[in-house]
Amino acid sequence: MNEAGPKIERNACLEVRKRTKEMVEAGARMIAIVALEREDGSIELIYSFDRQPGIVDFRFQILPEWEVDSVADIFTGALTLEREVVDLFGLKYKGIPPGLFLEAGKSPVAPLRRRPAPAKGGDEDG
Amino acid sequence: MMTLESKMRIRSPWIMHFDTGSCNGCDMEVWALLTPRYDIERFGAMNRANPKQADILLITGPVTKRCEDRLRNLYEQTPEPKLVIACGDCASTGAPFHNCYNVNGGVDKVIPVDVYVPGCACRPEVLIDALVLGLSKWREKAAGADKEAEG
Amino acid sequence: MSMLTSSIKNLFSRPFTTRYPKVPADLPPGNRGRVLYDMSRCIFCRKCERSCPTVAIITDRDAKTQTVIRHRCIGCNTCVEVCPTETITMVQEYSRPDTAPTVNVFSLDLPRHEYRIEHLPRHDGRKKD
Amino acid sequence: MGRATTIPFGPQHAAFLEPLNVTLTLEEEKVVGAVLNQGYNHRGMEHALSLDYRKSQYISERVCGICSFHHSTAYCQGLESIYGIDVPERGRLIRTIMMECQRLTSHLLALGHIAESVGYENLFMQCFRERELVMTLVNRISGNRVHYSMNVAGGVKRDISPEGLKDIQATMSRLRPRLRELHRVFSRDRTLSKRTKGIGVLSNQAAREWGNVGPVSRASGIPRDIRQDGFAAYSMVKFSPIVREEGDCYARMMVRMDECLQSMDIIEQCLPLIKDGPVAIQMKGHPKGEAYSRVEAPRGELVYFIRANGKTALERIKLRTPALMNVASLLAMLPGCQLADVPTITVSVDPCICCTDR
Repeated sequence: MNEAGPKIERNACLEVRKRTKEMVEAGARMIAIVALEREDGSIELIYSFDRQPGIVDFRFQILPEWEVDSVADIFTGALTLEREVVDLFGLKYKGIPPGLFLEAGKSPVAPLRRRPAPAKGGDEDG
Repeated sequence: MMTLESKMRIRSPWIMHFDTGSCNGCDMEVWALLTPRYDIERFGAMNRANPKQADILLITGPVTKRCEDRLRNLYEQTPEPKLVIACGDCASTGAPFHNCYNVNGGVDKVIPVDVYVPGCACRPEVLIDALVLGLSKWREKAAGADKEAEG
Repeated sequence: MSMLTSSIKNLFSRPFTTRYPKVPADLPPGNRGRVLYDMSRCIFCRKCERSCPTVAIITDRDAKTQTVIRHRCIGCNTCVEVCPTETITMVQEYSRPDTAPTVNVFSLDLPRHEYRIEHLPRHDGRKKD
Repeated sequence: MGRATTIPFGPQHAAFLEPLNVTLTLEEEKVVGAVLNQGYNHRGMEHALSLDYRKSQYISERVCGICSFHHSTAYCQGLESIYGIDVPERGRLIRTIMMECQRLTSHLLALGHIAESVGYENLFMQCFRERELVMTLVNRISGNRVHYSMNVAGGVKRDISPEGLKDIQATMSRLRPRLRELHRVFSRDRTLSKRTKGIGVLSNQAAREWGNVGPVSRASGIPRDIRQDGFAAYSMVKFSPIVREEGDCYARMMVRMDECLQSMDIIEQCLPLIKDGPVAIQMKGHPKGEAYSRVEAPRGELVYFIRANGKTALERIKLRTPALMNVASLLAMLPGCQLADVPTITVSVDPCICCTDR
C-alpha cells in the first residue's frame, strides 16, 4: 500500500502505451483499468494484468483534464474498460467516445467523481 | 356486463416480460414460472415477446434512466385493458438499489402499476399469487371498459 | 433424434409441475420468508434499523412502534442476528402481493407477532418530459 | 453486392432475457458490421457498494442474480485479504459447495437458453426441469432460492447440518443420471450440432486479444481457470479445466455441459472433506488497505478491487465482471454470420447484462 501514491506526471499519459505493450508481449492479459479519485482531486489509474501466477499492475496519477492515450489497438478488450472510465470519471481518452453506460441528459455526469457530488438515486421516498 | 371477448381474454392472459435493470434474480424466477415446475400455461398464460400481443406486463428492475423511455414505449404499445405487475422489491420500491445514482426507484415512477410483488428475489409462488390477484383486478377493469364502450 | 427417447420417457413419467394454488407451497424449514416482531421484548435500541441494508425498518421510539416495509425487505436475516433481545424472528411464510407497497406496523398494544397493515402511497407514473 | 441495411436487435427481444441492443449492418442476409449498445442495466452499483462495507455483502449479491454467491464471495474475500485472515476450513468448503451449486444453475440456464434460441423448446424445458432440482436444494440449504445471503466477511453465517449434507449427496446422485442424459442429447443431437457447429467462430488469437474469460475463452483453447489458483477450497479438490479448440457455438455449449458434470464431481469431493469446526471468524476494526480478489464465476473470472481507508465507506470498489469482456467480443464473432444465427451466437456467450452494466 503506497500512502502517497505515484507522482502526478504529464508524460504518464503517453507512457501507458509503451508499458501496456511490454505487458501484452510478455503474454499478460489485461483484466481491469481501475480509476479512483484521490483526496487532492487528481485521478489515479491502475492498469492490472493477469501474468501468471498473479496480478501485476502499473499505476500512475494524472489530472482529470489531461488526455490519456488509448491502448485499444494493442489490446482490443481494453476498449470497453476505457469507455467505462470515460463514462464514470469523465476522463478524456484519445478517440474513445462516451455513452457506454450513461444516458446523456438523464444520468448524472461523471458519477464516481467527488466533485461534482454524485446525485442520489431516484429513491425520493427515503 | 362483460363482453365475450373480455371473458375470453381473461381465460388466456398473455404476458410480456421486460427487464429494466434488475439483478436477473426475478427474471430467473419469471422464467421458472414458464418452465415445467411452476408451468404458468396451466392458467392459459403464455410468454410473448411482443407488446402488441401481450395483456400483462411483468416488469422487473428499478427502471434505469436508459430504460425509462423504452418501458414507456412498451407500455403505450400494449392494448387496453392492460395489467402491469411490478416483480420484486426493486420494481416495487427500488429498495436494494436505493443508493444507486442511475435508477428511477420503482416501476411506478414511470408507468402506473397494478400489482406489487414483494420478495428479493420474488418466489414463483408469489408471482402466481400476483397473477391471480391481478386477474381479479383485471376483471373489474375489463367490465368497466366494456360498460364505457356500450354507454 | 437423440431427444426422442427422452421425450418418450417424459411422456410416461409423473408430472413435475406443482399444483401450487390448489396445494400449499412446499417451503423448506428455514426458508427466509419475512420477519416478525415480538414487541413485548423490544427495547428500541435501533440496532435493526441501522443494520438493515435496504432501510426497510423504521423504529419510532416515541410511538413505540417498529415499522417494516415489506416491499423493501430482502430477507437477509441481518436484523435477526443483531437483535440483542431476540425480538425478531424469521418465519417460513413469504409476504403476499398487494396493490400498493405494504407496510407492517408492530406496536406494543398488539399481541405478539400481530401487526397493523398500512400502505405506502402509489405513484401513477410520469408523463413524457 | 447488395445494399447495406441497418437493423436494431433488441433491447426487448425474444432471444434475450435482458435488454441488450445490437445494431446490425446487413448485406442481404449477411451481417457485415455490428455495434453493441449496452448500458440499459447500468444502475451504479460501484457507488452503492462503496457506501458501507458492512452492508455491501448483501448489496453485492444484487449485482447479479445468476452468480450472486460468486459476487459476495469475491467481495468478502477482498475484505478478508485486507484484514489478513484465513477463513476456517469448513467455511471455505461450504462456500465452494454453494458456488458449484450456483454454477450448475447458471450453466443449465445458459444451456436451456441456447437450446431455445435454436428452436429446441423441448430441450429448453428439460434443462430448466433439472435446474429446478438444484434450485430447491439451495433453497433448503440457504433458505432462499436466488440470493442466498450466506456470506459474511470472515466466513459464512449459515452452517449446513448433517442432514443438509446428506440432502446434497442425495440430490447429486439424483441429478447425475439426468445430466448424463442431457449430455447425451447435447453431444449427439444432429439438429443441435447442425445449428451450432462452425457458427460464430472465435479464434484463439482473437480470444486472447479481446481478453475473453471463462467458458468462452476455454472453448477457444485457452486453458485458464481461476479455480486453479485455489481460492476458497479449490486447492483441496482435484479437477482440470475443460478446454476445447473449435471456438464455435457448439464448443461453448459443450464446455458448459462438461462443466456441469465437473461441478457435481467437485461437490461430491467436497462433501467427505467437511469436518466439524467453526464456519466464520469475527473481524475487528474497520478495514484499511487494498486488495484484489478473484473468483471464477460461471461466466469467467470476476475481479473485485477494493481500497479501504479505515472508515465505514470504502474509498473505491471496482468490479470487473466476466460478461463485460465476453459481451464485447461479440463484435469479433458477429461479422460474417447469417442474420438467423445472430440469436444463437449472442446467447452462446451467455450475456449477463446485469453483470456487464452493473
